[in-house]
Amino acid sequence: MDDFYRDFILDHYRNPRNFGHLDHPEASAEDLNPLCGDTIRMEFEVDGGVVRDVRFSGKGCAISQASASMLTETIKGMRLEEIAKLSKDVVLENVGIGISPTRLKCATLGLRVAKSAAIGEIAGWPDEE
Amino acid sequence: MDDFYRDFILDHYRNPRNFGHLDHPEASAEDLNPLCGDTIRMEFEVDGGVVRDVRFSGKGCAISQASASMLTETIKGMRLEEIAKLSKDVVLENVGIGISPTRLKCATLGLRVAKSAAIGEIAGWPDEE
Amino acid sequence: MIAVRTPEAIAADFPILGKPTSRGKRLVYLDSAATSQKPQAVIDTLVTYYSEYNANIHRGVYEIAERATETFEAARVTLARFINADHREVIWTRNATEAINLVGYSWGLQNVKPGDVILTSQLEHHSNLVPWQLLAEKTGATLRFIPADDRGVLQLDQLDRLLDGAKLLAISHVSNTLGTITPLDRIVPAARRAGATILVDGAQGIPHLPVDVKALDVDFYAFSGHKMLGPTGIGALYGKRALLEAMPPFLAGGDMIRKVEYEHTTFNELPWKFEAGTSNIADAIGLATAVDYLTALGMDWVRAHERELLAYALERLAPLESRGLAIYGPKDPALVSGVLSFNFADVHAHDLASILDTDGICVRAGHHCTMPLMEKMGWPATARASFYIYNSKADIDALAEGIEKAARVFKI
Amino acid sequence: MIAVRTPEAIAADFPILGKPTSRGKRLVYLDSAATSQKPQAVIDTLVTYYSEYNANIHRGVYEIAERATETFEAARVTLARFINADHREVIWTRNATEAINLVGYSWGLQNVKPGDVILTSQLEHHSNLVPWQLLAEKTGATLRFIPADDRGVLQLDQLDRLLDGAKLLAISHVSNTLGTITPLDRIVPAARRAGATILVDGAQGIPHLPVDVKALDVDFYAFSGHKMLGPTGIGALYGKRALLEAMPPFLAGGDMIRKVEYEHTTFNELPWKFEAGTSNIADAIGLATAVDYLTALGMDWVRAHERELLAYALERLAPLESRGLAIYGPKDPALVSGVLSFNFADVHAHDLASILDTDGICVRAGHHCTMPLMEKMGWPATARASFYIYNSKADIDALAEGIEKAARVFKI
Ligand SMILES: Cc1ncc(COP(=O)(O)O)c(C=O)c1O
Ligand SMILES: Cc1ncc(COP(=O)(O)O)c(C=O)c1O
Repeated sequence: MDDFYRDFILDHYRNPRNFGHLDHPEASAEDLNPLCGDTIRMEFEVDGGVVRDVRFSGKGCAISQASASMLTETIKGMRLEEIAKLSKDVVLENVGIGISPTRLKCATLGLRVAKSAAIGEIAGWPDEE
Repeated sequence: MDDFYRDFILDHYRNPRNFGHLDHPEASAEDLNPLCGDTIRMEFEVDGGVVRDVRFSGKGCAISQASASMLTETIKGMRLEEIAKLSKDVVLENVGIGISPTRLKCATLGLRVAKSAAIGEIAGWPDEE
Repeated sequence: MIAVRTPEAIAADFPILGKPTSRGKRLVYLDSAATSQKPQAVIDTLVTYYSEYNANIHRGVYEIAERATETFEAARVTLARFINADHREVIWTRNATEAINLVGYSWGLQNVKPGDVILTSQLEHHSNLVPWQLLAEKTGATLRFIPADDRGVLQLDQLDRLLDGAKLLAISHVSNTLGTITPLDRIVPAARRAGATILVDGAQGIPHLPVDVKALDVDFYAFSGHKMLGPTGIGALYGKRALLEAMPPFLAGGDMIRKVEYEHTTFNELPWKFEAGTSNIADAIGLATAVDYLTALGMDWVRAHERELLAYALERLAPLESRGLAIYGPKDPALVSGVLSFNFADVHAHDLASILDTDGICVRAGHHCTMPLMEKMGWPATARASFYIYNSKADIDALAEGIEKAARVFKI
Repeated sequence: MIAVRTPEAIAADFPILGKPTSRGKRLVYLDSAATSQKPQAVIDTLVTYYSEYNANIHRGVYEIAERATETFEAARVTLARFINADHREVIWTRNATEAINLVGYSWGLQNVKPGDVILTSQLEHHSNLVPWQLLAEKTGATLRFIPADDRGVLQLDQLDRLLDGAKLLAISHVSNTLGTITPLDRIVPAARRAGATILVDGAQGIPHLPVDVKALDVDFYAFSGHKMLGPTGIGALYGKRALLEAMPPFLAGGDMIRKVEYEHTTFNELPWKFEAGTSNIADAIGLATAVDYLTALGMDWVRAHERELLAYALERLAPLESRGLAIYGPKDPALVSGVLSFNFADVHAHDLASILDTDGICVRAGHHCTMPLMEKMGWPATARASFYIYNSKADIDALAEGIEKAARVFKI
């Protein structure tokens, strides 16, 4: 795992992209990894079914935070339906290296949250559980 | 254990001595072996602190019934205090052979009941729990 | 599946069966309904766990902790597949008893109301009776019993009436005292129609019969690992997902939580919501090895083998009936799993068991944790021989000879 | 007693410690607070049980059943002696969590009334917090907390006020997150004066400190075997006899009964009244072997050894503090058992643990099942190294080097 922490991962960890909050998010979701307590929140500005802007917030390890940060870049401009269908491959491609099963839960936390924000918005659910 | 079942044991099992009930027992007690469900009841006719007559009843294996039957012969004429102090050696002497730990519980059931009848009478407890 | 193995070859997988008794006798183990023996593969699984990857699960990020977590959760999947359930529907418990109590405390206290009926049967093991007595006492519900006839066959003619008002049907899959197989195919649909929740005590079912919880259409199925080749200390509760989701937690503590604050806690998702504290990791993994062993044999083969043994036993022991052997139960191998309950003349079951023991033959004697049934039947105790995959006709021959010996000892 | 053994010699008794990781590294196991490793003697005990005398206990009259019963009950006596209790006061459970829940359900529901106070502390493991939240909810009682200061030291100046109206004091012997040893000698007498019943969560106590339940003067002491060299799936509750006698049963089923009728049951005597269903026979016997192992070392030696290791660790890691290492807890080996909780610069505990793992070093990272404490302290997570009898100074050197490596990886 020590080879996981390459420069671009540490950069995303220390300088997360799209970090913070939107003033009036159309969609949002939040979740925690009960095994470690890491949390991530995602907020979307949606227009015509397309995510125009995105912010994430939360706390956790370099894997969860860097993965979430990279994910925000991936999904900006995507349609909600596309986001809802993303598989964990998108995370693995972003981090570019194999991860052990426990840490995979960290890496995919942001994805899980983004997907539930997208699905929630599609289904017209209230944007918070 | 097959050498346990000698003639006199089978005789006590099939023809238990002092089996039945007394009309007006001064002391009595009853117990069950929760591991197998065997039960024994002992009734004493007491006069001047001495057990003048005794009856036992119950159901169970040859070991418990024969041991109880032999015990009634041993204790008839004994003082309550003596009975209260009896150790399991009295049973082992009666049956005259070693017994495995589980079956020892069968062999000593009658003794336990006799002792609690004696102790109960000494203490002036109600003769039934 | 590969039902080409002989019981003798299977027995060779069980180290205990190769070890003579202190009197130098071959061990003839006929008490599998109490607990089964364990194949070397199960023992090896425990040794490997403790020697190679023992670690606490779910939260460790280091190598052995990851291996322990994965193997433990894979064991759950193995067990779930074995009964055709989803792995989230399989809760690890210590044994069948704890599984039944879990339902009593969690589902029962939430759902059973004064005046409700809990229907069970006259054949039940204490573990599927006393929890319901306590629940009835706490909730003001009433216990009712499906009656059994003299041979231990459940009488179903009044079933619909008995089910009237029943919130719960709690019944064993197979009676441990008589081996009678409960006709779930008749009882479950009637219970469904009556709107009852259905719990099956599978302690004697899953070791001996193919079990498909979906096909059986039960809500809960409780069982123990130690009776199905697994280690002691591990069992499971199967529960339908929707029911488990709606139930409050039972034991509280580490692992079953999602988020804890000083004043308030939210609980974890299934199945962990019902697993508080450090699980019995090694034994859960060991049980999966036991399931693999049974799967390799095929449960149809297991059932067929026991049926054949029982038929042989009934035939082999028949001549002793004229000398005082009383065999209980329906005496029909189609209705009974590998269990034979009996008494011999005026030899008390304990004495019989002790005499058999001198020749290395292990049978159980007593009330088999079914005191009310014994009382009803008027049996102070019975001797019980129970069969499993490693038993052969030679074991039954040994039993028959042992009874002959008891006749000599008792001069019958 | 024979405190002449070196940790290296002790480590040789633990097969897992001799097995290199997949990367070929020596296993540096620093997670014994989560679960301890097991000596060969404990593993052998399990193998012997399953290979030689596996049988269900208490009711079997045949040879292996007698041996199983005797060995199982002797294990209880061994454990009872280890804590200076009577064997009837030792109830087998799965783990500390179940032991605590047993008290919550049985003693708690009977004794705790609306308005009563349950006093615990801010340091508790979820297993000694969530059961009391649930009990408070069910009974209308109030939970109160003995506060801890920034270093995790309990603040006792308001103790008498906090104890006012307390029906129960439930407190850990040692904090699993910080290793701080609870001053039971101060708290217990105050609780006695206040008339509270006293439960001590000994999950982190008994593995590391001499425990004498009489000298501690506690009513209940709950613990797990797997943290004290024993197998997973076995633990125990010590309870004062008079309290246990007065408590209603918890789980119901086989073995805990005296006489069962269809409508009514009388319960067995102690300790079996609280042990329903087939016990975890093998693992109880295995735990006794673990206790024998600890007894041979001497618990005073164990405590002294851990204290020495902690002192060494604090010294060895001190230079890293200027580079961002934050060590939590009182930093005084006299107040702390073999636990070291820390964070390093901006490296999240999980990342630190993953980097240490590549060198075979096992530490725990996260909330350690003490979420409210983490929240209060403002630590999103900590890394925790915990020591036991097989750890040596070389293991601490490895930890220090591992943290240096993390500094390099994270370019600190
Ligand atoms: C202080 C404390 N209490 C309770 C527990 C729960 O122990 P178990 O998970 O073995 O039930 C633990 C172990 O994690 C602990 O450290
Ligand atoms: C029918 C039945 N139910 C329940 C049980 C209880 O199983 P355990 O003691 O493993 O909990 C048994 C086993 O004795 C049984 O035979």
